Amino acid sequence: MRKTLIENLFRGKLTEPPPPVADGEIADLVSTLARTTQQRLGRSLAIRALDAGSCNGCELEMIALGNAYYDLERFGLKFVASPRHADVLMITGPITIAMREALRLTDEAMSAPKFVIALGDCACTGGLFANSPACIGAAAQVIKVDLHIPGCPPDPITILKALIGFTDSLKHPAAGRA
Amino acid sequence: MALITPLLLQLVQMALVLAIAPLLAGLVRVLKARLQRRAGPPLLQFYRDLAKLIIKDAIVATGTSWIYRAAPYVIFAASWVSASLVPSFGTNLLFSWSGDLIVIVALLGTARFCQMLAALDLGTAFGGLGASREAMFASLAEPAMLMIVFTVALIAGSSQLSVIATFMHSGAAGLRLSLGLGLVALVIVALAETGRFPVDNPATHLELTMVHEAMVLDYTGRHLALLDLAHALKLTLYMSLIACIFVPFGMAGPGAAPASLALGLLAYLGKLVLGAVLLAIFETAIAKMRVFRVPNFIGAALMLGLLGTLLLFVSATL
Amino acid sequence: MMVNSRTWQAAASDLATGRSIFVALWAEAQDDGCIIHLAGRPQGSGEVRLLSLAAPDRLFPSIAQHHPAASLMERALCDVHGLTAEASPDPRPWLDHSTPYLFKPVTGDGVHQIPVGPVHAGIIEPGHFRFSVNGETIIRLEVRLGYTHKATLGLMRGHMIDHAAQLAGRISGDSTVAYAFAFARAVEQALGIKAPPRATALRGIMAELERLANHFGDIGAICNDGGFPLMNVLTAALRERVLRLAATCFGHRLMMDRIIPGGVTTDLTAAHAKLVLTTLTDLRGQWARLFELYEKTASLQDRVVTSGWLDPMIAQRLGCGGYVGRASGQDFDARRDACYPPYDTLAITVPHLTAGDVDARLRIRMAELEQSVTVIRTLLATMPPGALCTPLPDPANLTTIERNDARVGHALIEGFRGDIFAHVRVHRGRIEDVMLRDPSWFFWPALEAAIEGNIVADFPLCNKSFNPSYSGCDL
Amino acid sequence: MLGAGSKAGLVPLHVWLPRAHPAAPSHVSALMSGVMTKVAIYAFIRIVFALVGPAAWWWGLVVLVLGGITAVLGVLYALMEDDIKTILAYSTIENIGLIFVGLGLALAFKADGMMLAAALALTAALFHAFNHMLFKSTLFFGAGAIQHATGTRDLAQLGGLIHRMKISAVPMLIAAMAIAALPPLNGFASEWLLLQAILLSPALPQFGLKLAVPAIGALVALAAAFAAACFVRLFGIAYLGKPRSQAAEAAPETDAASRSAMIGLAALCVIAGLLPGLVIDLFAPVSDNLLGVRVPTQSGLPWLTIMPVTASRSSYDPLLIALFVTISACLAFLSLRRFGSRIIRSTPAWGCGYQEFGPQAQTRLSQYTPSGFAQPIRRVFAASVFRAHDLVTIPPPGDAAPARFTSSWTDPAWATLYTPLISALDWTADRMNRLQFLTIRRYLAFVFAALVVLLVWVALWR
Repeated sequence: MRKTLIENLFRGKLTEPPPPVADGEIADLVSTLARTTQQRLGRSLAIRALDAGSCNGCELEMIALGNAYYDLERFGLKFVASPRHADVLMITGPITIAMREALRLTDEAMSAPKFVIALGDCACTGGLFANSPACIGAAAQVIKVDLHIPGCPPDPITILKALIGFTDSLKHPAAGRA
Repeated sequence: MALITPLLLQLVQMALVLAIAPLLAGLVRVLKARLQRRAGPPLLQFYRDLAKLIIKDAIVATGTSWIYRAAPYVIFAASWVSASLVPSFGTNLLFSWSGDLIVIVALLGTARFCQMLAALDLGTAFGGLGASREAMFASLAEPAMLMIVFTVALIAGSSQLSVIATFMHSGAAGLRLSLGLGLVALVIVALAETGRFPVDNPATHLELTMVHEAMVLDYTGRHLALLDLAHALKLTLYMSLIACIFVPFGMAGPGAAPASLALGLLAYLGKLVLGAVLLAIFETAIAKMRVFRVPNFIGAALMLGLLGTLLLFVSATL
Repeated sequence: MMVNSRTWQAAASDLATGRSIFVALWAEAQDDGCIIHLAGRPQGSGEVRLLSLAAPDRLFPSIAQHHPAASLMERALCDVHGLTAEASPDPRPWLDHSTPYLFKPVTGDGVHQIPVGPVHAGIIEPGHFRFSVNGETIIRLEVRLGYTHKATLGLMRGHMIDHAAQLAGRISGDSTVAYAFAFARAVEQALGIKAPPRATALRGIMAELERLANHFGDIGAICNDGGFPLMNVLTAALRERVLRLAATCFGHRLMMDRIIPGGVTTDLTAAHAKLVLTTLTDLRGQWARLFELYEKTASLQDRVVTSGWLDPMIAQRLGCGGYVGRASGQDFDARRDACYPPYDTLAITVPHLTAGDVDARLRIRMAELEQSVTVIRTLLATMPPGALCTPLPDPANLTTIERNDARVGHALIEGFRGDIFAHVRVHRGRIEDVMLRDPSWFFWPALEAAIEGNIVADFPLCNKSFNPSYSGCDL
Repeated sequence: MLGAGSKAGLVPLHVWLPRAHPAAPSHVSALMSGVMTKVAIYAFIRIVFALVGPAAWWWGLVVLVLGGITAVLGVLYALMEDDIKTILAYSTIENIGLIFVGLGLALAFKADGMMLAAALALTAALFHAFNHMLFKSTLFFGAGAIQHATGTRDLAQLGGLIHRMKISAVPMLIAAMAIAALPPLNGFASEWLLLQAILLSPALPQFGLKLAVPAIGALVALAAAFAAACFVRLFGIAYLGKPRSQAAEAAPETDAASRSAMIGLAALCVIAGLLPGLVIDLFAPVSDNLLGVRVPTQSGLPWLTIMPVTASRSSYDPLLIALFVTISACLAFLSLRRFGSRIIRSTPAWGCGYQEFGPQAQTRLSQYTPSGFAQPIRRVFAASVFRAHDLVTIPPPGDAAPARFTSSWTDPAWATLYTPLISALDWTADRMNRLQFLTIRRYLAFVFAALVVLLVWVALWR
């Protein structure tokens, strides 16, 4: 134990430098911005993950965001337990019929200003399940989505880039809209 | 005229604890991240989060009463006032006599009472879960804390914190067995009361293991900001308390010059940083306890406190 | 084999006595009613046998009345196909969420409920847990799933094999390699082809890398739920290294769509093979230290030892495989007992314990990590050269007889959770019938039983040590 | 002592009280709890302090120990009961215990000639008796109002009454906070005085007392903490949350007369809490009369603070503390109004996204029951004292039978009074058995006991 702790202190961080986000790189992913005039949310976003029927792949990569290599926390972003504490609803999966009401309830439980992110191909377009009789498909069909992050599943660097670009665009709305 | 400086100092004390509480909580988070080989959140993240929460809309659950809405304010105010009553950079501030250590403990009890009522007001399983666990922990932590108060008060001949700090600083206390027991007990109580490891996990994402978080699960926006701040204030309070009783070095006395006040402030900040480092290491190195082990843990504090008091009843020099 | 109702009942009582182990139950819609399939295997063997029963009036004798392990699957297939299981002990709907749901009864004074989910506090799949409790004492736990029901099997039916293979890889994202593997083997058996030796070796490497990554994730997550985040942080870093290795060598972090019927899509270069070896050696050194940390942290040991005890009797009765079964005395591993390539040439030892607690399930995973490394090393050392894929027969070139002959195949593959069963019927290059069964089907009822004697606050720890898949069951 | 003790409800002579008090109509119970028990205390004071003459120090010890045990057991009983009036009756037992602790201390101090300390302890006891009369009467009135409005006293049938009994909930809340000894209310003021008296007791010469008083202090603290849990439970479950029965859903507000009685009593609680100096001075003649000494006059002190001995020892200014808290809360409120969002929205409490409908869609099922709320405390504390235990039967997979839960506990006083021998045997066997599975707490207790024995031996040998 002692050895591990001392080593952890002196072996330095595993965290890698943040991925560079070029201007306007994520602009085409961001569909709406600035629902309100309040722009101070910037680098303090609490995220509520909502699995609306994914295969668990996107969840695995979302969890990976918290590991020492990516360390989501350093950007002022964190996953929270209660939608009441959250600013961002991050949806994965092709919105199964059974999760539709849960999605509505979760959205209702969040306080404004709030944003919605669709993570992964299923939530963005319905993916392979777009034609399923048990699924609705893209998240945008049931809720207004502010940011799409495609991929099956998107790897953590892609997610991180999109999130950084998104939070920065909240600080400088013009750059994001470009 | 003579009242203005003391009044000013008293106000500085109040502002200081309020300003420093989020920083301290943030520092512990950063240190813990570093021990996990992560970068961790920015040091000032807690302030950013508060600023964000304030501008968010508040949501209250349907079916709750005025108690639910009033509770955050009462909890925050009681925590703030009790944190301000603990001497930080200097002793004998203007209103230091308005409550002794027993009053500080009891005032935190008032805050907890309101917190539990607010949780029950929700009428959800999680509210009840948090409140009933908190009630169990508190029913041991409060008596343990009182035993610590007894120990310290018997040594210093007073339950006033300013007098205690002055006495401890004078070196008259010396090295005592009872004081050592009191310190261990106080650390245990502080961990339990501030919802840290191994009693509660401040960063947990599991509804069923939560204690404090379960009670604030439904608060949003400004209400949540107040509760988070109150929680951070409580951490500052207990760290200041340990510093003030057990390492009162550098504290400015009554009517001190500005230089010694500045020194007192520096010493105080130094003690908090040290406290944060120790807390971070401890929290990283230990696993959270099973819920029904916690009473044994806090019960140990009660026994240690009682033993300390008993030693002093038997002999004033132990 | 088509059977009559009497043989069907006899098979069910065979399951009840434990002579054979229940594998899967599914239905296939026909023009006139349904055909119900029951898969089972003899105790201690990996050889799956099939029974089929015609249900022209959408009625069939319940298996669950004899054998509780079949209950959830029976309810699910009734929901999907509109069937009725006669004399079923539990006729409540499972996937159908449109009607009110009655939870199982609880009696006693002062009992109340804690409803949790489908939206959990952490980043977890959706499912509903209903605890009947008195304070911290759990009186009953009932799991309600179906939230990730995407009708995946239905989507596969009638589609081309390659499309269905993609879907098979998304039954459960954490076991994507294992599902693709199982599906591919079932299809290959149905079509009567064999994957080239190099492809099977690569499949083995991918499957073991997947096992490594998931076990690292699980070990960390269990410790995290036990209130020891340090362990999670350290194992998460190891998991990340495995995923990065997979991305470098196979082009996808989770290795999705790398295994296809007939073979694999990506080759492993010599340089990458070397990278695998060096990475594994490095990881192995690190995790040895981590396990020491696990064993020497008394506060953590206090949480995991004796928590969430699963009675070996129940594990046997439910047919629990994987780390859950092996931690409760079940000596079964499809890699050894179903003996499929590349494992047929390897000597697989199956670690098993009888303690049945969270600690035992964690230790099984640790033992399997070691084993996976050995397997990968052996496979790399004996990697045969050759093609990556055997082409599937083109339906256009088949003889008329072959074209009209639908052929079936099935496979039992050891995923990281346990044995995954795959069954397909292929006709003219299309999937006519398919069943993919996750080991989690039996973990859920086992979890409900293992919670006895635990308190509410210890549930996340118990649950994580089972780590059942939600998506894998909500087919 | 025996007579007064049984009248007041000292353990183990308490068994009649929780049965008798709730049986009476509420205003009578209020009178019984508030006044009748005090008559016993009055008689006790009269006899012991005035009539009998100089008391031996061990009288104090006996009274102290009985008082301490009574306080803790009383409130533990209260935590396990579901009937509001029974809870209140058991809580009366607790408070009588606290008062007797004060009286015991006073006796001990008096026997050793420490008259000022004796006066402080006596004042604390009297002050607490006075406070108890105020808040317990309020609580009994409230209980009566609930019974009248809903037809039940069972906590498990109540809930959400604050929405329908809007006015009477306020004095009830004040009384609950007062009896839980929370500042700045009166219950805390008298308990604070009691603790100050305990802090003076190391000066007592007798070894027996030296050893007993800290332990009694711990018992007092334990009782206070349990009382807080007990009244969070009582108020939180009866008045807050959602109704647990039809009757609670339709409860009307109580009549104006009992409302005003409750408000008046609660106001007195607040006043006595904010200005404890006035009340202390009120009792000064009593100690003057009985002991020939009085605590320093409080009402003349600056800022209306109270200082039982000297300023450097301790002081408490409830008025100022209350003012500070109020100002801080207002400050927070105003600055949030100025800088923050003012919007407040109402949506159902977060239920993890589960959509419940149909016959089981009774959200009240997911609310904590009173017995569920107390379960952790029951398991930790009552398991050894009251032999409380829970029994759970879960049918195996595939069995449709209901899961069963039963919980039981026994009153050790009944058991020890009626079956002392069996009890003793059982206890010994239990202890012997448990020696193998000791927890940290138990080990510490043993170390502690060993130390006590050692110290006693050293003292005697000297």
